[in-house]
Amino acid sequence: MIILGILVMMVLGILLMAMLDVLVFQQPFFTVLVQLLPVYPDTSTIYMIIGAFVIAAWVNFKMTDRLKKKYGSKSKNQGGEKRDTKQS
Amino acid sequence: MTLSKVNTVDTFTLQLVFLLSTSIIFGTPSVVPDSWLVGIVAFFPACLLIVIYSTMLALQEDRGLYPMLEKAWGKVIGKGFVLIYSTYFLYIAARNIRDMIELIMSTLLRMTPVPLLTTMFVLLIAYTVLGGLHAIARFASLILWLILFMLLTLAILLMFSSSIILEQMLPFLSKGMWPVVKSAFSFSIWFPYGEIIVFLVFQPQLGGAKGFRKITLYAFLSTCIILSLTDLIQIWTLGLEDKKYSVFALLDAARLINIANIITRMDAIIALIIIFGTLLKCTVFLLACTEGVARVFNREAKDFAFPLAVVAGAFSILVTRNSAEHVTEGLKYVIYTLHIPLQLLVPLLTLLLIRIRYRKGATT
Amino acid sequence: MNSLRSLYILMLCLSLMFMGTGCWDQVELNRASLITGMALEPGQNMKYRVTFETVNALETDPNKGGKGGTPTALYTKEGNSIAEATSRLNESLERMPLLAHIRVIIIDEKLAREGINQFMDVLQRNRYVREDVLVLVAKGYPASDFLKTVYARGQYASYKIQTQVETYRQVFGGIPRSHLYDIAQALLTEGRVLMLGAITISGDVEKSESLDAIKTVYPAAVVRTAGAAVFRGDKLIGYLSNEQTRMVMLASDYVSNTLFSLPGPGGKPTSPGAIGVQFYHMHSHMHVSMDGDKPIFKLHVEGDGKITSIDRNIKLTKIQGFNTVEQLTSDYVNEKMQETFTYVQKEFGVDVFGFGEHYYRYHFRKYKPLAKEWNTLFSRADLDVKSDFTLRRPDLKTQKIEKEGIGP
Amino acid sequence: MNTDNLTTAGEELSSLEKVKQGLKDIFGQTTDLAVVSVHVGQYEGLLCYLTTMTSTDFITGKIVKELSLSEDKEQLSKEETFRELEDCHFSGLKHETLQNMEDSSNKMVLGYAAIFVDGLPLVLAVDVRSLSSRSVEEPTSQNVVRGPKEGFTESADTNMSLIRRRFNNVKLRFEKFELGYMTHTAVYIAYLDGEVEEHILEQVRERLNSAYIDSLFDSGRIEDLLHSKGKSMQLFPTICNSERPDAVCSYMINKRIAVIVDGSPFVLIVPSIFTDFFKSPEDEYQWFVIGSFARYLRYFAFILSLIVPGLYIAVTSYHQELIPSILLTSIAAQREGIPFPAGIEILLMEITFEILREAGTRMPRIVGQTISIVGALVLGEAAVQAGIVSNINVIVVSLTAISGFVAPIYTFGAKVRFFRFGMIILSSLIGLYGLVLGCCLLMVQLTRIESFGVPYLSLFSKWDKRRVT
Repeated sequence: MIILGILVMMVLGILLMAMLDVLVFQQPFFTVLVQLLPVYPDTSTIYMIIGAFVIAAWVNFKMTDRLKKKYGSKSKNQGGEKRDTKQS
Repeated sequence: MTLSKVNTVDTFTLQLVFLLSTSIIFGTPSVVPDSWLVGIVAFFPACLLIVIYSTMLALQEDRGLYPMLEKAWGKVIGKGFVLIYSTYFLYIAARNIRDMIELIMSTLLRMTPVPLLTTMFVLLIAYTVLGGLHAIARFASLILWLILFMLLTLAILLMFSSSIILEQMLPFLSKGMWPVVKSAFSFSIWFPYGEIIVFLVFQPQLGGAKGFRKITLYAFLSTCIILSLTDLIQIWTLGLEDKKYSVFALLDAARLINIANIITRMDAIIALIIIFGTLLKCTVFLLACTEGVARVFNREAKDFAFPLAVVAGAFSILVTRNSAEHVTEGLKYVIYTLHIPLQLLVPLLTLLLIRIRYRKGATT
Repeated sequence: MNSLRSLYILMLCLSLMFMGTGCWDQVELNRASLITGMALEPGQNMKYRVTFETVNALETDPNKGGKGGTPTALYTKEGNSIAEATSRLNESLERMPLLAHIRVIIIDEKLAREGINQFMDVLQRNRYVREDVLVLVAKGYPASDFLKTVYARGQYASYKIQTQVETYRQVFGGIPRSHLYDIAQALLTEGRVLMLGAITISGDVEKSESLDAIKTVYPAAVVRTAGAAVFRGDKLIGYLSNEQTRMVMLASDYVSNTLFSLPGPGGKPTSPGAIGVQFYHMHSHMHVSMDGDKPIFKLHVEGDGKITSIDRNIKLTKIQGFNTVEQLTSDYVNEKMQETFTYVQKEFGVDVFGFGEHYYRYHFRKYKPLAKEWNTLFSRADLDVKSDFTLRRPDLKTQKIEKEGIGP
Repeated sequence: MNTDNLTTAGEELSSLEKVKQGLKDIFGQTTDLAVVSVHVGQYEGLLCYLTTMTSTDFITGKIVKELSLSEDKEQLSKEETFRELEDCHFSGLKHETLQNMEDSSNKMVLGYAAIFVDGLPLVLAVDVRSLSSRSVEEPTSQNVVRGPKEGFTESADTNMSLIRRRFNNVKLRFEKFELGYMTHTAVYIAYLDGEVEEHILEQVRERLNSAYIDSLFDSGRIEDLLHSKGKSMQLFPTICNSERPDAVCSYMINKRIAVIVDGSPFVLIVPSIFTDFFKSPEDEYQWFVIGSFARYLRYFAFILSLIVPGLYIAVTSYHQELIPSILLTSIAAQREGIPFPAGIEILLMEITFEILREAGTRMPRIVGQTISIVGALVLGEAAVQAGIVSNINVIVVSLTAISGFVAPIYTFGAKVRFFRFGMIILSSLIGLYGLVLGCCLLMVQLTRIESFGVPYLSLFSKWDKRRVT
């Protein structure tokens, strides 16, 4: 759901900016939209947007918890008698 | 985490720093010679905004802006409006980041790639957003001391380096009162004061309608005083005519400080203080945006913090190609297409709708 | 978790490596050289010829004790704009130029006559050039010669010129405020005329290029302040001497302490029995009014000072003594002010005193219609100077030490 | 006989042989286990205790004398002698009656002497614990010029007596907890009833009870346990520790709880906010103006030690236009022959300083002086002469190093030094902008942390009752 949220916000944001650019530059909607998309000189924005989606996916699928389970470190205060291993 | 009230003094500082931070960089747009009057004149229509917002709150037992939209416009349109408001907040946050980056690139750094600066700043904002409103309010009180201290030292040092000449403000109202009032109504009411609508989103935590009215009034009053004082300092040092030509007026005023060639070159410190201010302002906007998106996609607001912040960073690079477009867009078009409808018309309509819809039935 | 921890350590090392190279904006001090002075002249085959004074840091530090070389090195570049000349500097300079510490910009007379506003923009727009950089006009000598003068104790030329101008303005007030910021201010405000400080050289420049010039008691070439350069719009039209500049500065209230030496009773300035009066706090107020189409300027000068020297015997123990000296000073100042006023009216016909600016600020509506032909109005106006000075104390001696009669 | 003995060791303790055998099984061959046969009334009995937990004259003086007294009483049954022994003879000491062997051995480990009577299933455990501990000396890490010279010692009892002596007040409460299932160390919390916020007390009790660690030798270990759960990496310490009883008492007066761990002279103060780390008790004993001046000096030193190296790098290699010209020319003159960029140079000096400091603390006291001489003279001067490092760099590094030590609480100082490296790296990457981002991060972190619901750094907001973190 988070990825969907981010996608919707992305599209809405770009639409808003395109609308404003139409007003400012008085050009038709499509030429403005093409200039607005992260083409040169703002190519770096593509990486940022991809980064945003990666983080969104990371949070969406709770990767950190999965990673913790996979290589969860043997925390020092385990061990000893077989008490109920309630993690503090 | 129980939703407890942020105490009143913290809310006041939060709103004050929120209003002050970006408007300090540019000051009121110097379309009119006596720009310091514009700030004062803009105060009175701004109170009208407070009245609208507080009546909206009073009607709905202090629930936030988003539930009110849904209640007034029904489920689907309400959600649409929530999304529109979230994009509006995201857009303004992107513009603020762009302002700050422009300032940094023209005072501190030169060749460093802008995306790197924006990403670092944006990650910091996301980290602050995770902290929740209480932490941001306390952070605001910390920054308020910094900003006030900076303004005070600026004024005193300018006086000592004898570059404050009171005569320079003098052809007072040379073009008469009307341009001042017109510019107050067309620019200043929306730019610093209108953005207070963001605080409607966190109302349950910020002390309901009565609290909102009282605190925001004090915040508006002190912002108006501080802003007009800063404008006055700029006019006294740079002169009425010269102020039009400087992109960052406060910065140029700070460059004139020169006491015996030792205490000089203070302009970089002004730039640093403005980073703190912008950080806070963008955090509040992003908090409101994450709240809205979380409400629509019913997920935890905290999950949206980092992705949305990076999206805001990407937008801040895309939003304008050069500073001329940035300024014209900001002054003319954004006000008619975004500020006026979303800060005035939509709240008014929601108010009317709630009053009609719930006049007959019991106020649910 | 420990895999994550090793990730953190890896990232830390990465950033450390990054740090080593230093990133985009990093300019190491030993790979950069400070530019402390600029001299602008009309170029032979290009529009401008710019001479840069770069500092060799080791030499300027007296206790560091450099190898005795000259503290500065001059590089001359030609370009169709100042910005182009600056960027071409690296054709001969091996280090990165740092413009942030420029102290003095000297403009050649010929360039000043053509108008300075065409090339000033890069200096006002560039964030490195501070607003309080001195802009001076070179009188009588090409601008680059001023940077060739050499001084003892590792002082470089522009540092010396800046301190000299600052102290001269504080002590005598004979040079106007001529910072970069004042140029923008003067060109924009109504009724104000641009006046820049003028400097000239006494002595022979060729001999003073090497360090041995400072081995002699009398330095080969010394930069001297030469009053003010008056501009109409942004074009140079003439010069004012030091005394005249002082009077103009006094009228526009920029002078706070100065010294007047009143000539003796013989009437001629060289007649014996002169009186020296030192002022510490001087203020002047203007009042401009229009009588028909002829402006009337009222100038009220006040001063608070002390008597430094009397070459003829006036009894300063009596009140009468002080009154006569005060009366003498105010007559002298009124007369000098009137003299300078008529000289400026005749010679330049341009409102150098700032009456126009005063009228613009305080009576904008009345000033607006006259704005265009203010200068012609100025040259027809007449000035009424009133000055009252209070002299407090005669320093250590009551009167001139002369033998009055026989015995104590 | 041995086998069933093992199984029934817990319940029936009639014959002394079985008891001896049982003890042998539990304690093995530890040399400090003393099993003495003794006369209880007219009956045979066994006195068992751990010699290391008590002093011999305590045993001979108290226990043996009492037992010999009970011998010349007239003929009584086993139970009466046992009751009489318990009521009148050992009434002065803390004692308990136990049934089985396991409890008694647990008690013996805690410093009790167990008295078995032949044929009687009851065991009398008497508290004979008296450990020799360090006498009360002057605190080493937090010393003041004007103020009491007493410092806490390792044994929790003396620490508690130091606190009780200062609080002749009925409201002072001590609560005992046991932590660490291997070491069973005693942890006491001390607070003034009525003064302390109830919800903070609840949190502390809940945290201590649910603490799950195997061993506890110093109060530092439980500091991160007492932190609020689930908070990500906390950059700033939220629990203050102190070695001075007067400091702890002044904290306890304004609504704090002291946590005393047996075996560590550092008492923890919970909850503590940012300003506590800059309070040294000396401030109250002097004229308040001097006291507050010293405190503001510490704040300034804290900021100085964080910002100055980063600022030096940013100003000399990124924004030369920020410092006056004369200063810049003199710095440029000194840095003329230096091979490294400013960032690496500062880092180099910082690391050498850290090595020196570490060597200074680890080095035995007598050799310690040589470290400072070697450090300052040889490394500093030689490096400058050799032209590896510039003079102003040595000044900057030593200034920040010294101002790093001004914080009265050592652990706080250690963390600040950690942030300084972060600032150096940030400012050598992107100049002043990086430095400001670093400061923003620290300020955000400062305002975010809440120790036990108390906002860590707040200029206006009071303690928030309802927040639970």
